[in-house]
Amino acid sequence: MEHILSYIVFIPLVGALVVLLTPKAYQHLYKVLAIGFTGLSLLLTLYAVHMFDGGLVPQISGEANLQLVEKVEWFRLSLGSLGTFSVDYLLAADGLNISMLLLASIVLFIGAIVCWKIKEKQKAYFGLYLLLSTSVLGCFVALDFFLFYLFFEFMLLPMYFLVGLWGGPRREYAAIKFFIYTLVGSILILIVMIGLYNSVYDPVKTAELAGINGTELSIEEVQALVAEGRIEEGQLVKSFNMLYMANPANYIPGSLLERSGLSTLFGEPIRWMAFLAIFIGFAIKLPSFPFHTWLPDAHVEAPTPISVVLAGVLLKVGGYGLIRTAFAMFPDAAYHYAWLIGFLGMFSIIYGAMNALAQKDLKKLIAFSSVSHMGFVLLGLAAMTSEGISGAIYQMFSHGLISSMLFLIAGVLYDRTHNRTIEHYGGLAHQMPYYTVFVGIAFFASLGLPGFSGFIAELFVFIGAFKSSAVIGAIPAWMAIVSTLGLVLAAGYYLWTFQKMFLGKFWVKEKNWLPALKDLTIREYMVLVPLVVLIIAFGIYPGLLLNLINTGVESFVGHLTEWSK
Amino acid sequence: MIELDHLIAPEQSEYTLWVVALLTLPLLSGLISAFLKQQAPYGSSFLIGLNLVVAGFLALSLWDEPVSIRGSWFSLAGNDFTYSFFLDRLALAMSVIVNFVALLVHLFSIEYMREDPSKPRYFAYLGLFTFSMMGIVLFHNLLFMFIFWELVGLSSFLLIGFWFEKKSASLAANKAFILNRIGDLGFITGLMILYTQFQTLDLDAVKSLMAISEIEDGNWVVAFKKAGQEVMASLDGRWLSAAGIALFCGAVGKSAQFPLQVWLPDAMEGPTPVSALIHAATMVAAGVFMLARIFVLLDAQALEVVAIVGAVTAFMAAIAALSQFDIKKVLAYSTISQLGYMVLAMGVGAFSAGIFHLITHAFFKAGLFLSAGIIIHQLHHLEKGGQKFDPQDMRVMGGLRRKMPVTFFAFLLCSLALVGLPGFSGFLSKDAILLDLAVWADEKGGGFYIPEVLAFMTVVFTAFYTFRMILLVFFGEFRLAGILGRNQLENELHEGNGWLTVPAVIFALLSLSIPFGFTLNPEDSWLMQALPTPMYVVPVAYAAQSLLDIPHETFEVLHGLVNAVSIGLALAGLVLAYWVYRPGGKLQKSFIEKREPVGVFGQVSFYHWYLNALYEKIILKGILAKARGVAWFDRWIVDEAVNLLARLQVVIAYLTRWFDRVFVDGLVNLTAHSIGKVGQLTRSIQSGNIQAQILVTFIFLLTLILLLVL
Amino acid sequence: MIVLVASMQNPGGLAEQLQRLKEGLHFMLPEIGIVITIILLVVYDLLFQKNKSVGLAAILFSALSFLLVFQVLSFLPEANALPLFEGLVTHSAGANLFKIGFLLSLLVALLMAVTSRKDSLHYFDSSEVLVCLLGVLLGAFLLVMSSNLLMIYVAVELVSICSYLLTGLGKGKKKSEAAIKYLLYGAAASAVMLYGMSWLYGLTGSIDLNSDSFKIGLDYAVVVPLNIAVFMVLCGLLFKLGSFPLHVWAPDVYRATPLPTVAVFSVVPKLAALLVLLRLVAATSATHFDWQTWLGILSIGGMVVGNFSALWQDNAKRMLAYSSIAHAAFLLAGVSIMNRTGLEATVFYALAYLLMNLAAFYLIQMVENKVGSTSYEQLKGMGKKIPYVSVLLLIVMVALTGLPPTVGFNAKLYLFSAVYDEFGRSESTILLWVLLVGLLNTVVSLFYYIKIPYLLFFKEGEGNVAPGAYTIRALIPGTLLVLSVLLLFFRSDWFVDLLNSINFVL
Amino acid sequence: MLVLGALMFCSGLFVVLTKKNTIMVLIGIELMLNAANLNLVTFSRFDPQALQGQVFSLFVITVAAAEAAVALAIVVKVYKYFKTSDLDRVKSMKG
Repeated sequence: MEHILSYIVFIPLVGALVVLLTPKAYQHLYKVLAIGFTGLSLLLTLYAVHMFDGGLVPQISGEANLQLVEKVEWFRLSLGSLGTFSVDYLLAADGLNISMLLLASIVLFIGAIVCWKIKEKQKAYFGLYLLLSTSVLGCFVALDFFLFYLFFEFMLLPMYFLVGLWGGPRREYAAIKFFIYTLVGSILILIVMIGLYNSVYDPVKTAELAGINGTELSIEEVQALVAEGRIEEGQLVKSFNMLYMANPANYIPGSLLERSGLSTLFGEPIRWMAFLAIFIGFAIKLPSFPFHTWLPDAHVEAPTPISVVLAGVLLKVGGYGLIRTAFAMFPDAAYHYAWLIGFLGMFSIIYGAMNALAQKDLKKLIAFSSVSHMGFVLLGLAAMTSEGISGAIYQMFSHGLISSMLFLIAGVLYDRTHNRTIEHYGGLAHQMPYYTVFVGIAFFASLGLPGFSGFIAELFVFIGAFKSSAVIGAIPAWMAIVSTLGLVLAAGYYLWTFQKMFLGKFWVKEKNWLPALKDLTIREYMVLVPLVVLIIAFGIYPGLLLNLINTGVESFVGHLTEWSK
Repeated sequence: MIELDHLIAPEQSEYTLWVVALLTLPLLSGLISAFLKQQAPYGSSFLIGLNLVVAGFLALSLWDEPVSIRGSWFSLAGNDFTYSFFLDRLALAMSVIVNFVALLVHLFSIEYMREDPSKPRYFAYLGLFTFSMMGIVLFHNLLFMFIFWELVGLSSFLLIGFWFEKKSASLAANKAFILNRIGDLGFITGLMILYTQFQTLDLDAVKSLMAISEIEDGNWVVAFKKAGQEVMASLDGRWLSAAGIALFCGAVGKSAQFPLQVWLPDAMEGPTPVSALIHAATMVAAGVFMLARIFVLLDAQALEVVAIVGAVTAFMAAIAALSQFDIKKVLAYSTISQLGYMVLAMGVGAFSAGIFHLITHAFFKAGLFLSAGIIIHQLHHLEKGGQKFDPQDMRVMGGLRRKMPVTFFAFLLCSLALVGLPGFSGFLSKDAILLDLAVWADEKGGGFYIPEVLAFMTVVFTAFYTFRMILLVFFGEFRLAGILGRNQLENELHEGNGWLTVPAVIFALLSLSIPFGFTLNPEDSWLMQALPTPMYVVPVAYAAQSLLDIPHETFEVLHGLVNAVSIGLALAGLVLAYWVYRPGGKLQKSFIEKREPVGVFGQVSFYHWYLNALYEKIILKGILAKARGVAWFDRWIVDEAVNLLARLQVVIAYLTRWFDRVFVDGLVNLTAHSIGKVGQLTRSIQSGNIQAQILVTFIFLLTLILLLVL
Repeated sequence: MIVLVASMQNPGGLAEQLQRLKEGLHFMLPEIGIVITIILLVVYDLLFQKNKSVGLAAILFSALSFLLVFQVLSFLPEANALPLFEGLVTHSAGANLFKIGFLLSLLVALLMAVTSRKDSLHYFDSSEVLVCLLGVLLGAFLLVMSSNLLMIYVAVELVSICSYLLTGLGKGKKKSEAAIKYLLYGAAASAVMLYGMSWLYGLTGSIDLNSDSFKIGLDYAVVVPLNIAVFMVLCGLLFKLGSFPLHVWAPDVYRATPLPTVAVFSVVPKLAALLVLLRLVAATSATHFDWQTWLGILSIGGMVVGNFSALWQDNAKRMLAYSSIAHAAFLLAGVSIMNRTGLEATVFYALAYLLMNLAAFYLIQMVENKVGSTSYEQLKGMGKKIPYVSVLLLIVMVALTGLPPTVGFNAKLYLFSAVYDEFGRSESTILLWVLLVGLLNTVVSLFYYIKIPYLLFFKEGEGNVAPGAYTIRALIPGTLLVLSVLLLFFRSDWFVDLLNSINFVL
Repeated sequence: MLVLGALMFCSGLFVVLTKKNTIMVLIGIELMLNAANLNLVTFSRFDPQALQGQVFSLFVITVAAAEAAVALAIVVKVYKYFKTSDLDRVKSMKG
């Protein structure tokens, strides 16, 4: 099983091919195939998580203690004066991405189950869905920037079509908007990527190429040699390796993005601008105010399973990207802009909540609540404390589960009445008691009630954010305190929605909905119950997740504090 | 140097299983009632009874040597997040009381909810509530207290909104939850501060670390060892007070203190036994309990805030209780005001007095609610033939003592305890509070007499509204008959059965002072002695003066005076009430006819100082309006800005195209004009004209040359 | 002619000159091959009267494929450049690489012509179109080899004249109009170029770019006239490159001519001109002439004009015309880097562009065969009717936009990396602007590239499709092209290594 | 001589730009070419290696002839369709 990560990532791709090759006559099999293949990669993921040793302390700025590593040189180009640069096929897991991998597999599997509702153009749909799965999973385990970028970009097209072809009335607008937005983001990331691999070299391969190693040179020695300029640029092997990029010692002296580099642009250090660019790139995906406007449209228009995947996993790519690239590679700039990021986080929390408070469409409300909850991620990251970072990761994970559940329940109602307007319902509890129970669970979980995973996450984000000013001084304490307002607002919009739709006298706008308003079907239980179990499990025993990420987070914070000065 | 890891080292005890049982039995009772369907009441009541036994056993066996149990929940970034139980007398007493009240309420509910189809849900909620309440009581770790704190909020939300088809009920539930949430923000902030400073939320550890922390030139510094190496945590000293006040905010929400008390009256939408259990005896007391837990961490400033808030609440609520029609509303306001007393007690440092009052209040207020419940229940039975009336409105009652003697007896005893007449439990506890308050005020002097004044005025009002209630409910003639025009109605009314009366009577008996010691001096009550006031551990520079440091004589001196004044005031209240509301008195009549009290005072009182109006009409509306504004902003500004960019691009595209085609011609025509003086082609040079294109190209290139070369 | 020049150049004994010529000729085999093919075609055309098309096609394809194979076989990356015919032309590996590209594109174009319903007659009923196409090819061949002003001029003219004819041939107002405009524009441009050349000659006293006297002359030349002269020469090349600001002819011509020809136009002369431009730049880089700024500005202008004009098109063909302007601008950006890295990045981009563009035109042709037109109106909703081709088209559009996993991404990546690298070295702002505008334009270009899949898949169209499925024969080339576009993303190192091994002599 | 060449070039350009008649435009282009030729020939006087310029000019003349031939052919074609050789009237395509 040494290729387990590859299996996890590419099994859905195989599934996509199988679906494409299965003739239309058997199209009832497509959903089975989709479920089967995503389920398979979920099983493998579980196995991988089982094999993953949370005790090992990974080195954020190097390959030490990576787990489940698969490293093959993909190709190596020598571009004249650019020197050689090598692209690796590098998949690996450490404390920062294992949780995201787990989340992605779970949500994708559940999403696949929900796909049973799709009736038209099934072949294309399931093909694209599996394609999407591969790219998403790949995003989380690829530690080579080139590979990461490949997966990252490749998410766009399937998403574009899934929203644009199977979506709601304004689907095309939403799809284009999503596409353009994300493309802008990824262009910004591309700029920085170019800058990075032009400034970073791979000490190991450099040692090989420069032929210094009749005796095997240690990384440090090579770095020393380069620092003294005893290896000329032509002999350097530029690297796309995200881990090397995170290590300031691997930056070529005098290169634009060199850590001590004084090279400035329009008066600002280029490193800082690079950080801003990559930050915006991922903040769009996250999304954070003011780059969030694609989210409500995309969510509202997307079909239920796609909303689930979008909210459950795709947003997390943004957060993960921030951790893995922006923060890990530019700790100093991150520290310099921590205030801004924290403020954006705080603002998103409240801004999203305020928006949610005013929404009439259930899905829009959930979408804006996502904006609010992703704000917690930003806040936690900006804190740059272990509590904050853990909180951020935990928040991504739990929001992945909770928002999936929220969109599922929104979908349940929509399937029955094709209407999501909150005002059009009342007292549904009489008609659909069990549905009401699940909605209640989802709402309370999402507003951060203890016992559900969301609480742990938000608590740590707060604690971390507050602590930040005392230990590292990234963001002021008041940000944490102000952000707590988000909790009240969340309680507000959820409870009022709950009260409007489910409590009081039973009443719906259109009489002809009445027959449709049956309680949950067995299928819906099948997807909802596991989610509830997970949400509660991670709520009452955080160790499940923390034991995986603790060491990673710790060394990540160590990395930040070491280099942010 | 103190080692954090030792402070939070795991501890075991042979009682662990018992504690776990104590915690989980109620949850179990909740769960099973979901399956027992119609048998739910008996099953869950039985389990609660069992739990009471457990609590009793633990109390007996651990009363003198408290046990603490601790283990690691999970660890994050090298910090262990522990769970820990601490069964000291406070916890034990509370757990006994909670289970006791819970049991009686269960029994009461068996009858009270007999007709309700969704009984199982009801008992499930009750079980959930008892479980979370026990969590607050047993856990000795701020994080866990907060968790169960919120769970209590949830169960209260569920129980208030139990009859969810009533819009008012569901709204009241929301209100309760959200206002509690606001309080909890404070709680969380408190957690943040303490965690940041001490890196643990285990109360024992926090206390011992607080004990060794010092104030160095305005900074709150603590040095301890963690995992071997020294940690030197330092925060601005103001955070120390802030921590106390922040945590207190939690109590403000939960125990309905000013300014968040408005949810409690609405919470009366819930079934009456629930009001008895949650909104009188236990949950609302949780705030006070929590204050007791963190008592030693509060510094002078925090304590002052606590005291003032308590006094203000007590006074405001008492005023509000004066003019209500709804019997439950009266009780609710009186609850708020009594809670105000307890908080005030904590504020002035009268730890044991506060707890004492908490306990006595739990009994007599529960008794009052249950008796009121009986009345409501019985009156409810009179509703027939579409003759709707509000069985909680005192204006339909009157003269009930003839038909419901037992209830009357119970109600009377509890009321006397509430008023605080000698011989009743309420007297002892309230007296203790007032005494300490007086001493505190004397020590501090100046503006700190105001709380004292408020507290003593509250005594009058308490007596007044209590007797008003009694007179309106039990004396005079049965007004409902007149209203409905059914003269024989009174004969249809009869006493509630044993399920209902027995619990009420038990509470009534418990509100006599005998159970707490046959004395007029609270000092001698065994409970007071059992729960002595602890010393503050906050750094001396910030600590308040503890009452224990005040020579005992001071108390002796003031005691007689305070006694006399309070009794006198209480009696004054009674007399006043009788004078106004005596049967057949015309003030009573005029009052009863009125739809709502007149006069500024009446209005202010009836509308509870217009707090609701302030919150709902102004603040809430404001927020919602702002939300709509934000949404508009998002839709039309932020989003449009993006679309604008997209459009802008189209515009640029248009411009380039224009440049490519139109501008060419423009330029061409221009040049054509100039050249045209020589040549004769001014007429016709149009788009697609190759010469024009060549020309423009060349002009462009020449300009480039000029720009770049020269 | 060669004799003449040779004899002019050194009054040595005639014998060894002829000897040298013989050696030279042996390197000119491909060109000679083309000429022979032309003759064959004409002769065949004259001999046979009716249904010649088969024969013509046969001759042509056999000849072309033969040449292709020959080229590939005789392709030695490491081969040093050797000047032939007294430095009139230079035989170099780089040139050969491009020649292979040209042959490839001509083949594809003719395949298009074969499969195309409308145009196959027009192409194969008589030899003239084919001859012209071969003329263009020959011109391009010579152009990429030419290292001498005279040769450049002649080759450019050869390409141009054949292009004029290709545009003009066949019936139709549009054709003739486009042709005359193209011609006048081109003639003027080349006249200017020639004038510039004459001045260059005057200033340096040599027309051989590689000769020492040329270099020395440059150093002593007076700045301003020299710059003007160079710039005038540049004009001619820009015209062939179809690049801003000498691009105005492109859209009309593209619209007037059938797709296969457009495919040739949009690739062959462009790349030939590109190589010559690279050569010119290399030759005159030593002077005060600030290539970087000029090319930078031109490329920025080209990107903006090309992309934004493309947004407005309602016809796939014209859209591709404008996009080709934009791509030319990207190439210029590459040229403006002016170092080995830039050169390789540029060549990589050029060949990637060649692949993508051919694929695009081929697929558009296939769509046109089914739909009858390339207007957006007609494309609507074809995704369902012709799914396979539509998907291929989608991939190509993604490639043209420059997103992974297609060679378009690598091309852009390397190009921008090179620009970035040079910027890091020289800190010259113009490069930064090129970089930023380039990246921005990637976003812009998405708008019109994605429009085609958008129409294909999202829109419901009433356009009806010609009956009958595609023949495998028609599908294979398109598939192969698309596959290569994908493959070169995953193994772009093969390609780059090839480029590395080549020693470009400019 | 050079000045004359420059003058010829400019006048050629002017003709190209101003005359409406296609033929005239072509003549203008001829003028420009010849200007170049003039330059070439002139310069070749200072040419260390003899006569490159003159050869060049010979080629130019040849090419120009070819070009002219093609051009005239196309002009005829245009005339067939548009019944005019006036460039301003030759426009069926917009934009």
